[in-house]
Formats: sequence, C-alpha cells, structure tokens
Amino acid sequence: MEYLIIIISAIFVNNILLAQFLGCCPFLGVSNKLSTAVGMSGAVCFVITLSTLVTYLLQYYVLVPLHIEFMQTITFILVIAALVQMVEIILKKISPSLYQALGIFLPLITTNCAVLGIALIVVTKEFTFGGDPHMLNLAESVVYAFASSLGFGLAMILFAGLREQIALNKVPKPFRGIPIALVTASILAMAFMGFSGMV
Amino acid sequence: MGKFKLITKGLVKENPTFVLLLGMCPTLATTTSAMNGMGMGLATMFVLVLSNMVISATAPYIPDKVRIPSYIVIIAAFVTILQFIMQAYTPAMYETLGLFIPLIVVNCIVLGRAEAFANKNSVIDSACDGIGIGLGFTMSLTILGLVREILGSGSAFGFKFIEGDGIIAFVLAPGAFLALAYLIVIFRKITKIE
Amino acid sequence: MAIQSSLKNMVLSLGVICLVSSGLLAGVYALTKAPIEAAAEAKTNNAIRQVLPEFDGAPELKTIEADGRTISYYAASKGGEVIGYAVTASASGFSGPVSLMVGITADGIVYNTSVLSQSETPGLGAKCTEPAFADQFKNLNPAATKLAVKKDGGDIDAITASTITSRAYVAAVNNALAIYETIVSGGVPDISAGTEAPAEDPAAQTAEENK
Amino acid sequence: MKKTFSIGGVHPHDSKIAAGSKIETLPLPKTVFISMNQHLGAPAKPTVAPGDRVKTGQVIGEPGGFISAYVHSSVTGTVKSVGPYKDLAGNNAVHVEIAVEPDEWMDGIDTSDTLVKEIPEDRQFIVDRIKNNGVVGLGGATFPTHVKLCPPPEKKAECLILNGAECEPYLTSDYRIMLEQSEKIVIGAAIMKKVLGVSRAVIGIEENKPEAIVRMSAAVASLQSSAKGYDGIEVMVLKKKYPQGGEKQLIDAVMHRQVKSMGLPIDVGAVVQNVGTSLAVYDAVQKNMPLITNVLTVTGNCLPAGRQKNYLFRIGIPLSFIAEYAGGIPSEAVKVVSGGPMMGKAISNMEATTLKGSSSLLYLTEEQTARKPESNCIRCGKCVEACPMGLEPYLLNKLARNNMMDELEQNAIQDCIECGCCLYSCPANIPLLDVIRVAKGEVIRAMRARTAPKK
Amino acid sequence: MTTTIIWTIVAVTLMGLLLAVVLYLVAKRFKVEEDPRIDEVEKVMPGANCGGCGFAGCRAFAQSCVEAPNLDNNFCPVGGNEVMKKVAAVLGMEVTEKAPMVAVVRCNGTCENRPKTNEYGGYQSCKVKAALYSGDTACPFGCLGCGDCVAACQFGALSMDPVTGLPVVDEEKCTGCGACVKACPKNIIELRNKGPKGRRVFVSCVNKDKGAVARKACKAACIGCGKCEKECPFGAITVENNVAYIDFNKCRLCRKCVVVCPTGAIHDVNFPAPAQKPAPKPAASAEKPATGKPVVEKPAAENNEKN
Amino acid sequence: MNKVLVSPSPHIHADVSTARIMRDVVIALLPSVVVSILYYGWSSVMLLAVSVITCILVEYLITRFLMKSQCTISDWSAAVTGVLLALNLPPACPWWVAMIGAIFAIGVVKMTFGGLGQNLFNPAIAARVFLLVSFPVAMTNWARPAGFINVDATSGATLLGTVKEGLAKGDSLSQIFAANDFSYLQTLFINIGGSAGEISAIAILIGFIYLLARKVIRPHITLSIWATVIVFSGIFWLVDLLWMKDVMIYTDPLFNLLTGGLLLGSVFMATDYVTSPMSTKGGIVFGVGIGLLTMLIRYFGSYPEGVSFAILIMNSVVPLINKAFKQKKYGRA
Ligand SMILES: Cc1cc2nc3c(=O)[nH]c(=O)nc-3n(C[C@H](O)[C@H](O)[C@H](O)COP(=O)(O)O)c2cc1C
Ligand SMILES: Cc1cc2nc3c(=O)[nH]c(=O)nc-3n(C[C@H](O)[C@H](O)[C@H](O)COP(=O)(O)O)c2cc1C
Ligand SMILES: Cc1cc2nc3c(=O)[nH]c(=O)nc-3n(C[C@H](O)[C@H](O)[C@H](O)COP(=O)(O)O)c2cc1C
Ligand SMILES: Cc1cc2nc3c(=O)[nH]c(=O)nc-3n(C[C@H](O)[C@H](O)[C@H](O)CO)c2cc1C
Ligand code: SF4
Ligand code: SF4
Ligand code: SF4
Ligand code: SF4
Ligand code: FES
Repeated sequence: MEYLIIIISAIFVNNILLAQFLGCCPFLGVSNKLSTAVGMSGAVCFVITLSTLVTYLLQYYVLVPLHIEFMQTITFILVIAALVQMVEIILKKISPSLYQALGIFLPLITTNCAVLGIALIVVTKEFTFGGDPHMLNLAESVVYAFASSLGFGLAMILFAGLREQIALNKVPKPFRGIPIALVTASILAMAFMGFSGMV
Repeated sequence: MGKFKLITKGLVKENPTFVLLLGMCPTLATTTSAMNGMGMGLATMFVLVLSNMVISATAPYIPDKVRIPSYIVIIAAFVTILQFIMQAYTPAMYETLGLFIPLIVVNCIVLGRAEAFANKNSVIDSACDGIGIGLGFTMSLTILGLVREILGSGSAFGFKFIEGDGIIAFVLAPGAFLALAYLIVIFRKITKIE
Repeated sequence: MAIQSSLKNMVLSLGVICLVSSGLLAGVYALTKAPIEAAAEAKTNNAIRQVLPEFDGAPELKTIEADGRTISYYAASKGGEVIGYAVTASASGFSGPVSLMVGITADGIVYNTSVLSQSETPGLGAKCTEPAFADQFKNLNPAATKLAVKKDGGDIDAITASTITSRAYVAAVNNALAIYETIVSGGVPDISAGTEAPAEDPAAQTAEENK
Repeated sequence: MKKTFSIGGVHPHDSKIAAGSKIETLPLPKTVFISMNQHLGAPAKPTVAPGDRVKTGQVIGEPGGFISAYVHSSVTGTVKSVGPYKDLAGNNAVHVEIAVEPDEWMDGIDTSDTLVKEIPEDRQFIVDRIKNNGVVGLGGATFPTHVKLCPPPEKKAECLILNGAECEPYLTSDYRIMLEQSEKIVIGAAIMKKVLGVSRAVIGIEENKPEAIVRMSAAVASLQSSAKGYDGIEVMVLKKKYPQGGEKQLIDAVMHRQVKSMGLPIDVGAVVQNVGTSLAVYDAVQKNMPLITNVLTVTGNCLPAGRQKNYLFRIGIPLSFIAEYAGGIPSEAVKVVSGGPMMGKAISNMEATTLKGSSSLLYLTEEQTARKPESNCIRCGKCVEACPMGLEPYLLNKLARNNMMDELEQNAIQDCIECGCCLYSCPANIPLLDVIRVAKGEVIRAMRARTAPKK
Repeated sequence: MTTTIIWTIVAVTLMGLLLAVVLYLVAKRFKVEEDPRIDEVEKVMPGANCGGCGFAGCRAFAQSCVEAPNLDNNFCPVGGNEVMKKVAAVLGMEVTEKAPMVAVVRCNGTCENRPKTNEYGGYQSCKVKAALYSGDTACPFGCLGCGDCVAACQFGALSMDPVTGLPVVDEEKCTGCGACVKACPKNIIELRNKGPKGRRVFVSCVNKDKGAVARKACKAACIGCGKCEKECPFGAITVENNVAYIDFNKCRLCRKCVVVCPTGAIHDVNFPAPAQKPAPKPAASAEKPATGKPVVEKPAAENNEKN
Repeated sequence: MNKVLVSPSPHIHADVSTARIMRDVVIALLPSVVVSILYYGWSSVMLLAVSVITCILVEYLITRFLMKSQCTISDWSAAVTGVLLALNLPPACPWWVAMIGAIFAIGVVKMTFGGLGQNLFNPAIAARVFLLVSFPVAMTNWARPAGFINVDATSGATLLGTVKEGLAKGDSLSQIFAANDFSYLQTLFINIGGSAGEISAIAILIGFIYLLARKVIRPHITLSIWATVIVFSGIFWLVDLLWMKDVMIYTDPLFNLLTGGLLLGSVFMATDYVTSPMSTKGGIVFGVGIGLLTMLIRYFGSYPEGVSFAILIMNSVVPLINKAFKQKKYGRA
C-alpha cells in the first residue's frame, strides 16, 4: 500500500515536471515528436532509477560515514556523469538497436535537473507517505525515483502528443514554438492539480 | 567585442531566459516572488562568473576528453561554496530556493557558457560574459517573479498593495508556465527577436 | 588549444582539478562551518524565544525515548526553574509535513506556536504562518478550548479553503501536547490524539543528553 | 433491411427531376468535333486526315496503348481538320472535326430494332466486338471495357455486378435506359457473364427507383424463361445512400467484401459494369454497333419542368448546341456541370463536345453551388463519419497543407475515391476534397516512383 | 574537523582520477567515426534548409560535399559562389563559378491584357486550380494567380501584384533557389541568368496556341510570329510550338527583339531607358497593348562584383 | 447566364454550418439557463451576461486588433463558451470572477491556439479550473442568492461537498444523508445547491435530447461516462453495502450520476467537438477515462467534484487517443 501511495504521488500528484519543475529543458526541447519523447522518457527512466540507486548508496555508505554530506552535489554529479557515459557505451556495444532508440538521448540527460534533483531529494527530504514524516529507505527511494521518472514520461508523452497536434494548426505567429508549448504546459499542469490530495 | 557589449548582450540579444530558453527549471520553480527570482538569479550569476573565469584560465591545460567532467567539477565546487555561504549568511533565502541551489550545477546556462565562451576567451572577457549573462538571467527571473507576485499575491517585492490574495494560480505551477509564455511573447514583440 | 588527450594528461588534469577544488571546498567548509552552525542555532533559538515567555540563557536540548523513537525538545528555565518546553511536532498537511515549534509553559498552556517548515500552497495553506490563523494558538488553554477546526466540531477557525492545512496544524499542536504530557508524566505519548487537558504534576525526566 | 455499404456515406437530396422524361433523340449539328481522348488511359491516335470522307461508325481513331480504345465517327461527312480543340476544362486535346452530311452507316452494322437474345458462344468473338466497337465504361471513369472483361488468368472473377445505382442526385439517364431498354441491358449482362465465365450477375438498383426495379426484374424473368444463358442474373434492391454506385461500395453492399487498398475489384472476384455499359455491350456484340451514342440528362432546379430532358446524343456534338436545342441556359444558372453534382465536372468551355461518357448538363444556381467562405475546422468529425473509405479528411487536409507526405500515405490518402462526401458535409466549408485530390495525386506518384525501379 | 577535510580531498580526488582513467579507456576503445569536416562545412552554409541544392537540408548537402570527389555537382543556390568558395576552402577543393540566377515570371497576362472568362470557386491554390481546368481566362497557359509560388518562396522574394494579378519577383531577395519553379503547375517561372547589372531580356509568355488563338486569349501573348527570331543578330531566339524563347547564354542584351515584338511579349528589365524604336509604326503602336511592367522592378544591386 | 462559376466537385453542400451547430448548443442550454435564472435570480442573470459578453468581446478584440484576421464572433462559439462558463460558476460568485474566467477561456485557452477548432483544451472547463485554483474561496462559496421562484432548500453547500466534509469528519453516509434531508426526486428537478448549471438534471437531459435529435452530437461519449461512473461507483458501493453496511463511505451510483457537474459536463462539455476524439472508439475510451478520473477524484482526491479536472486531463490525452483509435478504414484489416 505504501508503495502504491509513493507511485501515485510521484506520477500524478507531485509530477516531477508539472509540479516540481525538474527536467523542464528536455520537456520543452525534445517534445516536438511523439517518437523522440518516448525515447527520451525511456532513457530518463533508466538513468534516474539507476543513478538514484547509486547515489543513495554513495550517500549512506560513503558520505555519511565520512561525515562529508556537504559533498553531495559534487560527488553526485560526478557519479551521474560517469554513469551516463558508461551506460551509453555499454548500450552501444550490447544492443545497437536499443542505443538507436534511447542512447542518443543519453548525453542530454547528464545536464538534466531531473536526475540530480531526484537523487538529491531522495537523500534530503522527509516524506509523509501515509505515515509519519521520515527519510526514505533504499527500496522506497528506488521506487520513488522510478515512479518519478514514469511521471516524467507521462507528462512528456502527453505533451508531445499535444504539440504534434499544435504543429498541424495555425497558431498566431508570436506564439509559435515555445510560447504555445508553455501555454499548453500551463493548462496541463492545471489539469494535473486535479490529482491533488489523492495520497 | 567590447567589454560593455559583452555585458549588455546577455540582457537582450542573448537573453538566456527569453531568447535562449536555458535553465528553465529554476526559472519556473523559483519565481514565485520577485525577491526569490532575484535571489536565484544572483546565485546563478555568482557561480557563472567564477566558473567562467576559472575555466577560461584552466582551459588550455585540460585535455578534450575530460573537458566536461573537469568543468562539472569546477562548477560543482563553486556551487557548494555558494551553498556554504548562503547557509551561513542568508539562511532564509537558502531555504526558500531549496533544491534549486545545488541544481545550478546542471543549469545549462553555466555549462553552456563554459563550452561556448569561456574556454575560448580571456579571463576578463569570460568574467564580463558571465556578468552579462548572469545579469540577463537575474533580470528575467526578477521580472518573471515580479509579474507572478503582482498577479498571484497582489504584492511587489513583498510590498502588498491589495487586500487578500491575487490570482493564486500565478504563484502555482500553471502560472509559472503561463507568465513565462506571455513574457516571451512580449519580449519578442518588443525586441523583434525571433 | 587544449593539450593532448593522453592518459597521463587526462588523469593529471582531472586529478589536479579535483584536488584543488576539493581542497578549496574543504577550506571554505572549515571557514563557514561556524557561521552555518550559528545560523542554524540562531534559527532554533529564535523560534524558541518566539514561542515561550522570557527565559535565561540558552534552552536546553533534551530527548525522551517514547514509542521506540527518540523525541527531542527544549526546556527553558528562568531563575533555575523550568518555565516551559519548546516541542517540535509535525503532521501531514496538504503537500507534505507541516512542522511546528510549539511552546508550552510549565502549567500546560500553549504559549505560542511557530512554523518551522511547511510546503503548503502559497495563498492557501501557506497562510498558516500568518497571524490571522496562528494567533489562535497564543495563550491557549487546551483544557478550555476544543482543539479541532470548526468543521470538525472544534473551536479553531480554519484558513479559508484550506481545511487540510488547518487540520494538520491543529494535529501538530495536539501532538506537541501529547509529547509535553509524556515529558511531564514520563509515560508513553500518544501522538495521534491528545486533546485532553494536561495531567497532574511534572515527574522525573528520563531524558538523557546526546552529543 | 436493404443492403448497403458499411462505412460512411451521405444522403443528399435526390432531385431526380428529369426522371419522367422519355429519351428523345437529338438532331445533328452542322459540324461535330470528336475527341481522341474519350476514355481513361492513352488517347486514341487519329487515323483520318483533313479532306477524308467518313461514314457513320467508321473508325477514326485507334488505341494509343494497352489501356485505350477505338474511336468511331458518329456521323457521315468530310473531315475538316485534325488538331487541338479545347475540351470542357479549356485544355487542348486532339479532336477530329467533321462537316456533317446525312447518315450513311458502315457495312456490317445492324441498325434494325430487333432484339437479339441469343448470346454468341465464342468468347474471343465477343471480346473483339467489344474492343473493336470502342466500348468503354459509362459509369464515369470510361475505362476500356474489354480490358476489364479480360482479367489476368491468375485472378478469377466470381460475380458480375451491374451498377444501376445512379446514386448521384439529378442524373436520370441510367434510370431511363433501365426503363426503356431493360431487355438489352440484361442481354448485355448475360454476354459479359459469359465472357467472364461467372455464374452470378447482380443488378444493383437503389430503392428510390422502384419502377426500374420492377422493369428490370421483369426483363430478367422474361429472358430467363425465353432464352438460354440468363441463369444466375438477379436484381438487388439497395438502400439509397451516396456513393452506393462507387464500385468499392457496391461490392461491399452486394458481396460483403472489401477491395484492399490500391487493389482492383477483381482481387475479390468482382467485376462492376455500369448498366449503360451493358447496353453498349449489347449493341456492340449483337448489332456490331460502335459506341457513338449515349444518353444525357439536361436538368437543374432552375429549369422549368417541361425542359427537363433525357436525350440520346451522338458523340462530338458541341455542348452549346445541346443547351441551345434544349431552350438555352437558364439565366439563374451560374454553373453548368457535366455529370452529377457530387462528382461531375464544372464546364468552363461550352464549346466543348460530348464524349462517350457524357451523362448530363446540370444547371446549378449561385445559391445551390457557390462555396461559402472557409472557416476553421471545428473537428466535428462529420467528414470522418461521411467518408465511405473510413479516412479522416480533416487530418488529410491538415497534413496536406503542411506538406507531410509520409503521414499522408500512412493515413491512406491514396484510398480516397474522390466522392466528395467530406466536402459536402463539412460545416466549416473547408475545401477538403480540393486539397486531398491534389495531395493524393502526389502521394500516388511518390508511391509509384518508389516501387517502379524495383520491378 | 581535519579528518573531514582530509576525507573530502581524498574522496573527491580519488573519484576524479578513477573517472579520468575510465574515460580514457572508453575514449580509446570507441572512436568517433563521423567526419568532422561535415560540421565545418555545415557551419559555413546559410542554414536555410530550403532544399534548393537538391539535398534534404544543409547538413545533407554538407555531407555530400565532403564525400564528393569535387564540387562540380554541388551548388548551394542560396549561398551562391561566396559560400561555395568557403566550402571549397574548408575542403581544399576548387569550385567552378556559377552565374547568379534569378526567377522570372513568364506571363504577361495582366487583368487588363487577359480578361476573366469565368470565376473560380475552389480552393485558392494554383495546383488545385490547374488540376481542375485551364483557368479563369481564355489562356490555358497563363498564370493562375493563386500564388503557390509566393507561398513556396522562403525568402519573401515573391508577392502577388493585386493590380496585374501576377507574381512579382523582388530580385534582391531572390536567391535563385528554384522552389517557385517547382511550385508553379504552369511552368511559368524560370530561373535565368541575372545578367550584368541585373539586365536581361526574356519572352514573358508561354502560350503555345496558334497566333490567332493566343491573341484572342491575351493581348500580350507571344503569337509565335517569328519576327524576333529573324531580328536577333546572335541567334539567341528560337520559336517552337508557337512561342519564342530566348537563350540567355546567347543573348547579348541588344534589345532589338523587344522593339519588333508586335505584342510586347518580350520584356527587358533594369535598362536605364526604354528600348528605342527605329521608326514608329503607327498601326502597331496604336494597338500595342499595355505591358505589365517592362522596365520597372527595383534597380538591381548596383554593380555587383560577382560578374 | 451572367456569371460562369467553375470549381472542383462536389458542387452542392449539405445544409450545415458551424454557426448553426453552435446555435443549437445554445438552444439546448436554454432549459438549464432558465432554471438557473428562476432559481438563482438576478445574480444568475448577471453571471450569464458578464460571462457571455466578456467572451464575445474578448474574441472580437483579439481577432480585430491582435490577430487582425476575420472576426469570428458570428460563429456563436464564444457564446457557447460564455454560457457554459457561467453555468459552471457558483451562483454567489462575484461578477469579476466570471469576467476573469471568460478572459482566460477565450483569451488564453482558445485564441492563443488560433481560435475556434485549434484549442487543445475545453475553454470553459479550463477557465473553471483556473478559477477554482485561483479563487478557491469565491469558487467554493455555495451561498444561495434569492431566486424568482422559491424552492425550499436549506444550506448552500453542494451535496458532494457536504458528503465529503461529513466523511472527513468521520460520519457515515447514512448519518450525512439523514442530516441533510436528501431525496433523489429533488436532484432530478432541483438540486439543493451547486453551480447554476447543475441544479436541474431534467433541464440538462432536455438539452441532451435536443442535441441528439438535431444530430449535433452522438451519444457515445456521454453514455460511456455514465456507464463508467455507474459501474465504478457501483462496485465500491456494493462492496460497502454488503460488508460494511454501518460505516458506508462510498456513495451510490445514482447519487454520483445526479449530483455535481457530472450531467452538465458529460452532456455539454465532454462532447465538445474540438477537444474530444474523432472516432467512436476513441470517444468511448475518452468517456471511460473521464468517468474513471471523476470517480477517483470524488472518492480519493481533495476536491469534492472531479468532472472538470477529469475532462481537462482527458483533453490532454485526446491527441494520443486520436492516434491509437482510428476509424475503421475500408479494405484494411
Ligand atoms: C493547487 C491546490 C493547492 C491547494 N493547497 C491547499 C493547501 O495548501 N492547504 C489546504 O488545506 N488545501 C489546499 N488545497 C485544497 C483545496 O483548497 C480544498 O478545497 C480545501 O482544502 C478543502 O476545502 P475547505 O477548506 O473549503 O473545506 C489546494 C488545492 C489545490 C488545487
Ligand atoms: C490505372 C488503372 C488501371 C486499372 N486496371 C484495371 C485492370 O487491370 N483490370 C480491370 O478489370 N480494371 C482495371 N481498372 C478499372 C477500375 O477497376 C475501375 O473499374 C475503373 O477505374 C472505373 O471505376 P470508377 O468509375 O469507380 O472509377 C483500372 C483502373 C485504373 C484507373
Ligand atoms: C463516388 C462514386 C460514385 C459512383 N457512382 C456511380 C453510379 O451511381 N453509377 C454508376 O454506374 N457508376 C458509378 N460510379 C462508377 C463506378 O465506381 C464504376 O466505375 C462503374 O460502375 C464501373 O462500370 P463502368 O466501367 O461500366 O463504368 C461511381 C464512382 C464513384 C467513385
Ligand atoms: C456539442 C458542443 C459542445 C461544446 N462544449 C463546449 C464546452 O464545453 N466549452 C466550451 O468552451 N465550448 C464548447 N463548445 C463550443 C466550441 O466548440 C468551443 O468554444 C471550442 O472549443 C472553441 O475552439 C461546444 C460546442 C459544441 C458543438
Ligand atoms: S472524397 Fe475521399 S476523403 Fe472525402 S469522403 Fe470521399 S473518399 Fe473520403
Ligand atoms: S467536417 Fe469539416 S469541420 Fe468537421 S472535422 Fe471535418 S473538416 Fe473539420
Ligand atoms: S523567387 Fe523563386 S527562386 Fe527566387 S528565392 Fe523565391 S522561390 Fe527561390
Ligand atoms: S506563376 Fe504559377 S504558381 Fe505563381 S501564381 Fe502564377 S500559376 Fe500560380
Ligand atoms: S534547467 Fe535545464 S533541465 Fe532543468
């Protein structure tokens, strides 16, 4: 039950993009086409989950014992950067087709707030999933990270669908491109508020 | 390019928010009020100027293959320093901006300037570039924050000028997207930049 | 332009950068450690000062063991006598925990409350920090007041359109009162309820110091 | 329930005003212009030169390719010129101009009225007669009939469908021949059935032509009882719905089979022929009479009741001559359409001449026909509902205007049969079919270009 | 405190070193295959992605330049010789200079010369209109006036003249990309040599009907009379299918043809003064129709060094 | 024949137009408008007037001065949005709230996307949600202004709100219903509280039948919403009824169908052409989605009412639905 709450909360209620504003650059940048949005979402899911797992371990098995929690930012980003690059290379070697679908987005992901953001949130924020406020344990963290990235994918894919439709229409000139995408995102964010209080 | 031009181009022609559309997350997340927007802008500028200078100075000695990791380390170091300073001297602002201070590390503006400008130019020019872009970012965030604050809370820089609330949506997520959308349109109209 | 990407160069340059950066960081850390701690302490002390009547010196951080958890609180004294306790307590609000510092005088009156952290919606739940709502908890005698929002049959006026936040606030105060009770009685606090009046006399404190 | 096709369709007002007018024979003008471009496929090559004398029924053009047909002189007279002359769209096409003299028929043509019921045994003989007499489909596409009757050996025809739907509003020529020439049509059907070697032939007629249904059924019954070779022919009553007469829809209605995308009716074992074509087949086979006449309706709401006509005409008569003979163009008319209001062509040049496939002169008033200004698509889905091919015209329109060729192909623009249902039903007056038609041409061209080198 | 500082330095430096080694190994094993010159060539391209060169955008063009043995078959009409020189410089190859081209509209059927005979009521698109019929005037060859060419031009070089109903080329904006040529269903627009100082002479008509028919349809039609063909001292003019055509490689801009043309179908542009008539022919001049804009158009970019 | 017109086929057109369709929707809304005016009096008149006039005015000004294009107010769609918005507001809400809503609906949700037919979200719904988020106090004030007819009804709160409040307090349904004197007959004719458009189920159903009869809409979306709500709430309610009879917390299907904006939303707002899927299959998926989300929000969310959010959320899925659920094509498997 608690995991269900984490999942619903992360996907719908506190959607990483529409409520928390993490990963907005790819949200606006690579959502022109449905196919790219799907690829990007897949890649983000993978990277967020993996890097949260790694940074969680880094936090509790390296930084905390050494009393250097303040080095979070610098160590996390280094690890994430290395991880992403490694994944890219391994993917290229193991499965070229998967690389074609997801891998090409990997370089974009290193500098994406969502990955570092989730990694940091997981080790710094208290949550109240049903019970008392508490820090997440490893399993919860990974589930939370994965669900958040699903939320990213959901918003991204809906948004890409909407933008593909906009592309066929005649939007007034000054609004073409990013502004109309932002207006759309605004209403989408408003729609997602309907989920509020569900957890 | 003159130093003055370096500084001013970030305000209009290469405005990171309204023209280049970089660093969208802090732009949208932290501009619930003019003060917050300004704080975020200045914090980013701090990192931007210092990392620009250091990267410009060290670029010749960094091999290509470790360019990005090196830059990230340098930027992350300054971000952490910023965190210390803010925690010590402006704890309230630090708490308000929260997660988005460490996230300056991944702000595309910072890495972008390092890649596009600092590693090819002198330390002084890089500093000016950092100041220019930083000011542009600060200005945009302040304006966005101001608009959202006025519409959303009926106040400006904390000074309340109406009774009760404004249009609350503007301090919430939808208002962030909406206000930015319209500001970009207005910015485009005024400056005639596509 | 850049120097060659040989293994030696790469390791060397990245190593040096890491070394210098971390050294610099560590240095700044050392320099700012004290001010940061001072700022944090000032924040707590300010909060405590806000929720309790005047006291001498710094309040004493204590903890008690209850329900298998360690709960910390501050005891403030004036002239050697404990005049009140500052208890941190939280409850689930609309979008996360609402965490309060609740000052309770030795005789069980809620002296004042202050919000330590909350992430409620600006314009709605975030109004719980404003006096219009928070002042209801000034000098509040739990025995005389029904601590619940009016919708639930209590005496507290909820923030308009933010019943959930108001409930959380009230619940947090109740939790604080429960902890207070444990402190004074030495028993096990019932975090979930606790609207009754405070019990008899302060008993032995089983709290031990930490760090 | 009466049968009909399963997807889409619309119900325009019938307006079969000329239905009650008997077929009259048009007189001949002083000169006729016979087009070499009477059919689908390659134009015919003229075989006469200025100064030649030709007889009625003489070949004056021979096929210009595999899909092409003979053209015969419809009059007796002297060839005045062979060269460009403007067709009803104002474009140049090769025409043979003949100064008309009194009729003198070619030898071997049976001009008598006797009904020949016996069907020749020799299939090749039949096909040759059809080919040599220049028979083409009269249902609109003027596809050379002999080609359609000789499907490639690997494809087996199972059912011949006679198209008596005449689903377009206003048109009554098929109706009139079904009333006045019922036996000949049935005999034509039996001939084609024979050629195709199928056991079944269905004459599909819409319910709004009850008299035709009665007459055709009677003709079938009497022939079945009086001669051989008429088994398996039946009349099927269809619901009134446009475009019932579209062959894909008719096959769906009659056989419950659907021709797959870019396929031909023969792929599902069907051959569809118009009732007029069947009449022409009768004439060609039983009477050795070339296709030089057809029936045409002169109609329109702005035309007084007495002037609603069905005429038997000879090919090559200028349209202006017919209009004049029929009492002139009414002054309220702003558009003259050759064919029905849903698929016909607007005529910009009344000097153009009749063709084998001409079926009407339809006068429309400004109020009836003027397009209203286009507004935004409101995504009402009426075009989607109306499209008998199950396409999404609103989407095709947008994709076409954004030049998205791949997406157009994915959304099956190539399947459009240009029936006009979408444009007809769009409340926003979007010129859907205008846009789709051109884009469809481009997509099909691109598809052909892609497959061509592989072959 | 000191331990913390030491750990900080050790931990981060170790991580950095590790990363450097890993990245080195990685970089060694997986080499980048793409030719870096493609990027460089792309940088000097105009970036309009108009497809005028025959490739799918500027990058595709750049790639083909890099792969081609020489640049003879690659030409960017938008960037012109300037850009091709730069591309050649990047690749160390030679370019053959191409004369700059400009679009010309070969129809003189203004509303006045060519009255409407009917009203078109369909979608306003030349393609659609051409597929339907010959057009709303008696000339089946002339401009349909719906402006498909205008829509096709990415550079804003074309506009419809509301008075004549014909498209007008702004030769300063025209890059000679040829998009309009492809867009016109009537094949009216042609790319021609821009000519010295923008001067050029061309037949502004494509009507293939016989003289009498053509004349009836449009007062300014080329009637294929052949006078210009006879007049041209350089053999630049040929009359075929009742319509004259001037080969711009042979034309020396003498403008003799302009004078003899009885219908004014031959246009000369950017000449300082109107072509001189040797002797006024009263009958002809009285009937001479109003030509569209023979000597107008904006002055060409003065004295361009490209020639 | 003084004019020769030439155009591609077809040469005739059905007797339909955008304006006629939109006018039909306005007509179908009239019963609800009348009931609302009778029941809520002048305040309802004012909300309607402000909303409709602002919608039309904003569209006029934008087409005239900003887009400089053909003025489109004659197509009646702005009027539809105006009426629907007004019917979605609490009767006591101040006029300027209606005005801001109308400006948002037309100015932001409709015209920035290019006007009629191009918007991705339902303008009236988006505006209502915007107002709900922006002015939670005004938008949840269900005080009942004096009407022209007097119906004996007590409080102002909506039924759904009352239930949600009661449940939050820990009461069970039977207690709440008993306390509020609830009867189904009442909901059918006149609800005890709610926005102007949700007071009478009968009035809405008359409009529904009119729209169906005029072939303006097809019933599949509306019916699939109803079916989903009935099935979903039916399951919860039955489980509740069978096993937890004393402490029931899930309301029954009929209650969910008749209360709140469900009828108004399912008949008039989910069926908006522009923001609903094209194909029948798609429409059913859309309707099921709306029904499910509505019930999820009602049962588990913090809002008592979920139809608006549900429609808005499903609006955003429409492009994907349109891709996934196409009309059956001729001759393609
Ligand atoms: C975006 C958004 C933010 C909200 N924030 C809060 C909040 O901070 N605190 C709260 O109690 N309710 C919040 N709500 C919930 C509603 O205001 C809800 O109607 C209210 O809590 C219960 O209504 P009542 O207080 O009028 O009984 C929020 C709702 C939305 C849509
Ligand atoms: C390019 C083309 C090729 C065709 N080839 C054949 C064929 O090989 N065999 C055949 O029986 N019909 C063929 N047809 C005829 C069509 O099946 C159809 O009967 C004809 O186009 C008339 O149909 P319509 O009036 O519905 O358009 C062909 C038609 C076209 C346009
Ligand atoms: C939309 C549409 C409607 C048609 N309506 C008729 C019709 O009413 N009657 C008819 O004989 N042919 C009609 N046709 C032509 C038929 O599809 C088909 O070409 C014809 O029946 C084949 O016979 P034919 O080769 O003898 O002409 C229509 C075609 C289309 C595309
Ligand atoms: C059946 C139908 C329902 C409609 N529902 C709405 C609606 O809920 N909200 C709205 O703003 N407009 C509605 N409209 C009007 C119009 O479609 C709407 O303003 C467009 O969304 C604007 O582009 C409706 C129109 C029709 C025909
Ligand atoms: S014309 Fe084409 S797209 Fe339109 S309804 Fe007919 S088949 Fe469908
Ligand atoms: S019928 Fe017209 S308005 Fe309706 S969806 Fe089709 S194109 Fe759009
Ligand atoms: S006028 Fe024609 S050739 Fe010239 S730029 Fe425009 S499209 Fe290209
Ligand atoms: S020149 Fe060609 S494309 Fe341009 S308007 Fe004339 S006909 Fe159309
Ligand atoms: S700032 Fe670019 S993804 Fe967050």
